[in-house]
Amino acid sequence: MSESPIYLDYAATTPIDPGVAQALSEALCDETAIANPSSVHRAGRLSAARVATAAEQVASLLGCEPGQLIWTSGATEADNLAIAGAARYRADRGRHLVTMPTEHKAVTDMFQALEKEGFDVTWLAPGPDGLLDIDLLEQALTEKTQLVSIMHVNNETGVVQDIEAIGELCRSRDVLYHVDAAQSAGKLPIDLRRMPIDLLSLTAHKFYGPKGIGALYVADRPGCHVEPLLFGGGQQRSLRPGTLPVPLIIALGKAAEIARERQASDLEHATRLRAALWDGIKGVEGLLLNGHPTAHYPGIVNVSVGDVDGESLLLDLEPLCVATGSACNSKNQEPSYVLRSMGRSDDEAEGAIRVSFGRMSTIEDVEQAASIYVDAVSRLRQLAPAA
Amino acid sequence: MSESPIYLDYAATTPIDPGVAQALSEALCDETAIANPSSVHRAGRLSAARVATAAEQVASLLGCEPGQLIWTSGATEADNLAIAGAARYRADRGRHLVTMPTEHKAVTDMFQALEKEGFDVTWLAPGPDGLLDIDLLEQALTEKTQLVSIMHVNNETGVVQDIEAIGELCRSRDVLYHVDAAQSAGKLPIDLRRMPIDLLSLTAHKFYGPKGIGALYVADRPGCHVEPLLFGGGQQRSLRPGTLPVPLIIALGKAAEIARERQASDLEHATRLRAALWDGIKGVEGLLLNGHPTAHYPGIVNVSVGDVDGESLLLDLEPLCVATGSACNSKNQEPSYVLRSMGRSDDEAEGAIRVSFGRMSTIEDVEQAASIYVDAVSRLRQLAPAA
Amino acid sequence: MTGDPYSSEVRSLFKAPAHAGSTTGPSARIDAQGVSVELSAEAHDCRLETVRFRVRGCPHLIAAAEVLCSDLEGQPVTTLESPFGADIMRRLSVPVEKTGRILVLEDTATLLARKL
Amino acid sequence: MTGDPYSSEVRSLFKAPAHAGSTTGPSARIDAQGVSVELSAEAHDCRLETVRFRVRGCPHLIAAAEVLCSDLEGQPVTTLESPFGADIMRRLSVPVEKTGRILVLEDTATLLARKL
Ligand SMILES: Cc1ncc(COP(=O)(O)O)c(C=O)c1O
Ligand SMILES: Cc1ncc(COP(=O)(O)O)c(C=O)c1O
Ligand code: FES
Ligand code: FES
Repeated sequence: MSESPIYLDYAATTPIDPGVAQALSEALCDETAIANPSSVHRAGRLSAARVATAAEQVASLLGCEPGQLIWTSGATEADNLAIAGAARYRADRGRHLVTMPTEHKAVTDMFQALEKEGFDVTWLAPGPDGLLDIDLLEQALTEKTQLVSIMHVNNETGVVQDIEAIGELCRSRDVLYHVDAAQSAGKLPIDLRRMPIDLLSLTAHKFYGPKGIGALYVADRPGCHVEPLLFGGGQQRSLRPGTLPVPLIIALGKAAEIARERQASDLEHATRLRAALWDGIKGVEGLLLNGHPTAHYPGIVNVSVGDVDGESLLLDLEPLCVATGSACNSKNQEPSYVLRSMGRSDDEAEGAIRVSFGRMSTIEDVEQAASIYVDAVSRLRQLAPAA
Repeated sequence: MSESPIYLDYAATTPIDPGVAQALSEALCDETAIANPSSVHRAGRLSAARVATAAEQVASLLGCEPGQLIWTSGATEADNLAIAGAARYRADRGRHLVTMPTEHKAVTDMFQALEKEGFDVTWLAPGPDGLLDIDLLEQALTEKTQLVSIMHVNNETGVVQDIEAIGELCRSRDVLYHVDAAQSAGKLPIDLRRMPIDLLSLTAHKFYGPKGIGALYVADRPGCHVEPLLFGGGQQRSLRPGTLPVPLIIALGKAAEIARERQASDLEHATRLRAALWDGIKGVEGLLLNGHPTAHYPGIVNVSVGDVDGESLLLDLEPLCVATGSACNSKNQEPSYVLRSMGRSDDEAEGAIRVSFGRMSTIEDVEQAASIYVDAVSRLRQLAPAA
Repeated sequence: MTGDPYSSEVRSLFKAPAHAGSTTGPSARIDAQGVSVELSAEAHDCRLETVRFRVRGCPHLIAAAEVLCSDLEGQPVTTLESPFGADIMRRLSVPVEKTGRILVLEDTATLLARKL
Repeated sequence: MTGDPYSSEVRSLFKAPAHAGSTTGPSARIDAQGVSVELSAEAHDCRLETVRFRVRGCPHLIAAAEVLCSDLEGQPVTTLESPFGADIMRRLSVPVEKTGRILVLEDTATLLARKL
C-alpha cells in the first residue's frame, strides 16, 4: 500500500485537464460568471454570454448548433432524458423501443423502467466481439418502433459500434436514434452535421472535464423532441430547469475546446499505450481480449483469464487502479452483464480486468501495469489447486 | 453602463465563498478526489472518504446523519425527487397532497405534473403577509393526505414559515413533510434532530457554494422513502445514480462547514444591512413591503410601488443587479405569481423589486441601492402622466 | 438568452429624454395595454413648434416617445397622423411583443392632431 | 462505501502466505461456492506437523486458509474437525456474505481429517 497508485481507470473518470481546472477555478470567482444567467440584469447577461460561448465550444466539437444542447448533470441524466423523454413524447405513435444489453446501466435501467410503464423493448444481443449485427436491428424495427439507443464506445470493452450505419437505418424508418457518447465524446470524431443521430449524451468527466456536468444534443428535426424529467423554473425552455451551473458549463466548454485540438494526438497516444500494454501481457496463457480486435477505442483494454479469482486479482494488482466490470457495478461482486451477454462464462467475466488510460498516462504506467498483471496471474495460478 | 455593477441578487445565487472556491479548486487536481468513489481500488476509496467527510459536514449543519443525505444537482432536482418520489412511494396509501402557490416553481411545477398523473393537490393560499395560516392546513389534511410541501424561506419575499409547527401537525397525522430549504440552509438554524421534518432540499449556490450541487435529506423513519427519478449505475443506493461529482461535494461540505461557523454573524450582518436599506427607502410614498414585518429572513427585501413600470424601474436601477419577481421567471414579463397570490394587484406585482444580499455585501452597497431606488421612483413618477 | 435587450440609443433616450414634460398647448392621453401615454404640443401656422410627452411604460416606449417628439418638432401638424410606429420600432429595435404599446403612442398622436 | 475492505492482516497474509503449497501427505479438495480449496498435511503421532493450502478464491479466503494452516501446525489431528470458521471470520473481519466460502474451508479440513 505504500507504492503510489497508478491510475488506469480513465473509463470510470479521467483526471481533469490542467487547462480546464484553471478555467473552472477562475470562473468560480469571476464577476462575469457569478450571476444566474436567467437574470435580466447586467451580471445575469454577462453569465449568459459565458454560457453561450461554452455552448459554441461544445457545439463545434460535435458539429451541431449551440441551441441544440441541453445542459444536464452528466450522462446518466442525459441518457435518461433522451430515452424516457423521447419514448414518452412519441408514445402516441407507438410504444416499441430497441436497445442492447451491453449498454451502460443509465440506459438499460431506464429501459427497464419504461418496460414497467408499458413500453415494449427489444434487447439485441451483441456478437462475441461485442458488435451489433445490423441485420438484427433491421429485423427488429417495426411500424411501432420509435427509438433505438445504441452507444458509441462501450465503457467496459471499448468496442465501437457503427453509429453512422445504425443512424442511417433508423432514419430510413423514421425511428429516432439515441447515442450514449459518454465514452467517445472528445475522444473519437463525431460530426452531427453528417451523422444521422437524433439524440446524443455526453459527460465532461470522461474527457478531462469536471464531474457533475454533461449535455444532451437534441436534433432540430420534426418529431425529434423530449419531454422533461425535471420540473421547475423554466430554464432551458423548461426541458431541464434549475439554475445553470455557469462555472461547470464554462469548464465543459473548455474541455470540449481542448479535446477538439488534441483529439488526433490523444488518440495516437492511446494507440501507442495500448500496443505497449498488449505487448506486455499477450504472452499470458489463456488470455482473452474482451472486445473487438479492430473496432475499438484504444484507451480501454479488457482482458480475462478464466482460472483466477477476480477479487484476488484486483488486490494483487495494487498499486494499479483498474476496474473489474464497470465502475458502477464494482460494489456488487456479480460478473459483468456486458461480458456475460458477449458469451463469456461466469468465471471469465469475473476474472476480467479493465485497464483504461488516456491523455495523462505514460508508457511507463502501462508497462508497469503489464508486468504487474503478468506476475499477479502467475502468482494466483500457483496459489490455486491444479485445474 | 460604465459604473461597476452592485450585485444585490443573492436570492438568485450568491457569490462563492473564497474558502469554498479554494477547497473546490484544490480538489479538482487532488489525487484523493479524482477517482470515482464507487470504484473499489485505492483511488476510489480515497474519493469515497472525501465524500464521507463532506457528508458529515452537511449533516452537522443540519443536525442529521450523513447517511440520510442524497446528493443531487441542486434544489430543483432535490425538490422534484422529494415530492414525486414520496408521492409515488406512498400512492398506494392515498393520492392527496398539500402545498402553497407561493412555493418555488421547482415545487409548484412538480405538483402540477403530479396532478396530471392523477394526484389530488390542495393549494393553500397565504395571507397577505405571505404566511400560512396553520388552521387552513389542519382543515386540508384528510385520511388520504400523504405529503405536505411548504418551504422555509420564500425566495421572492423572504417570508419564513413556521416549519416546526407545520411539521408537528403533519407528524401527528402521519403525513410526510417536505421543506424546500434552498433559501434557508446555511443561513437560518435548522436542526433535524429536533424538527419534525421528513424531507428537506438544499442547494449549495444559495449559501456561498458552487452551482450544480445540492442535497436531499430523507429521514430514517418507517414510511419515509422516495422513489428515484433517475435510473442508472446503482450509486447512492440507486436513489440517485450517476458518478458522484466529488469536488463539488467537497465544496458543498466546505460551504456547510463555513456556514455553520458564520451563521450567527452572517445573520447579524444581514439584519444590519436590511435596517440600513429600509431606512433609506421607507420615505418613498406608497411603498409596500411584500412580505411579513417580522417573520422574515433579513437578506431578502421585496418592495412595490404600484405606479411605475417594473421594466423601466429595473433599467433605471442600473448599476444595481436586483430582481423583479424571482430569477427563474424574469424572462417572461408576467407579474409574479407569488405576489399575486398574496393579494397584490398586477401593477403592484409588476413594479416589485427584490433586493437580496448577504455575506459579501456592504453597508455602502445597500445605502447606494436605497438612494438609487428613491431617485428612480421619483424620476419615473415625474416622467409619467398624472395619476 | 444573452444580449442586452436595449440598444445604446434606447438606453440614452431613456436615461435623458429631452422632450419629457408638457407644453401649455393642448394634450391627449390614452391609458391602454398597461401603459399611459400623454402627448402635448404647441403649434404655429400649422407647424408643430414644441412637442412633449409623459409616459408610464417600458423603456422602449419612453425612448419611442422621445424620438417621436423630437422628430415632430418643426413638422406640419398633420404629421401627427402618419403611421410612424413601424419606423420607430425598426429604428429602436423594439421587440414585436411590444407593438401594442407603440400603437398606443400612435393613437395618442392621432388624438392630439384632432385637438390642434 | 468508504473504507478498505481488507484489514492490514488480511492484506499481509494474502500477499505472503507462508503456508501456500502442498505437502507429501494426504490432501483433500472441495470445489464449491465458486471457489476451490485444497488442504494437505503431514502428521506424526496424531499431531499435525506441516499443513499447506491451495486456494482459488477471494483474498479473505486465502488469508483464512493461511491462518488456519499456521494455527493447525502442532495441534492434534482432531483439531481439523473443530468448527473454526466463525473464529477466523471474526479475527479477519470477513464480510458475512462470504460465510459460504469459509464453510468450504471448514469442510475441506474435516475431509482431510478423515484421510489422516
Ligand atoms: C457509457 C456511459 N454512459 C453513461 C455514463 C454515466 O455518466 P455519469 O456518471 O457522468 O452520469 C457512463 C459513465 O459512468 C458511461 O461510461
Ligand atoms: C426556494 C427555492 N427552491 C428551489 C430553487 C432551485 O434551486 P436550483 O436552481 O439550485 O435547482 C431555488 C433557487 O433557484 C429556490 O430559491
Ligand atoms: S462505468 Fe460508469 S458508472 Fe459505471
Ligand atoms: S428564484 Fe430560483 S431559479 Fe427562480
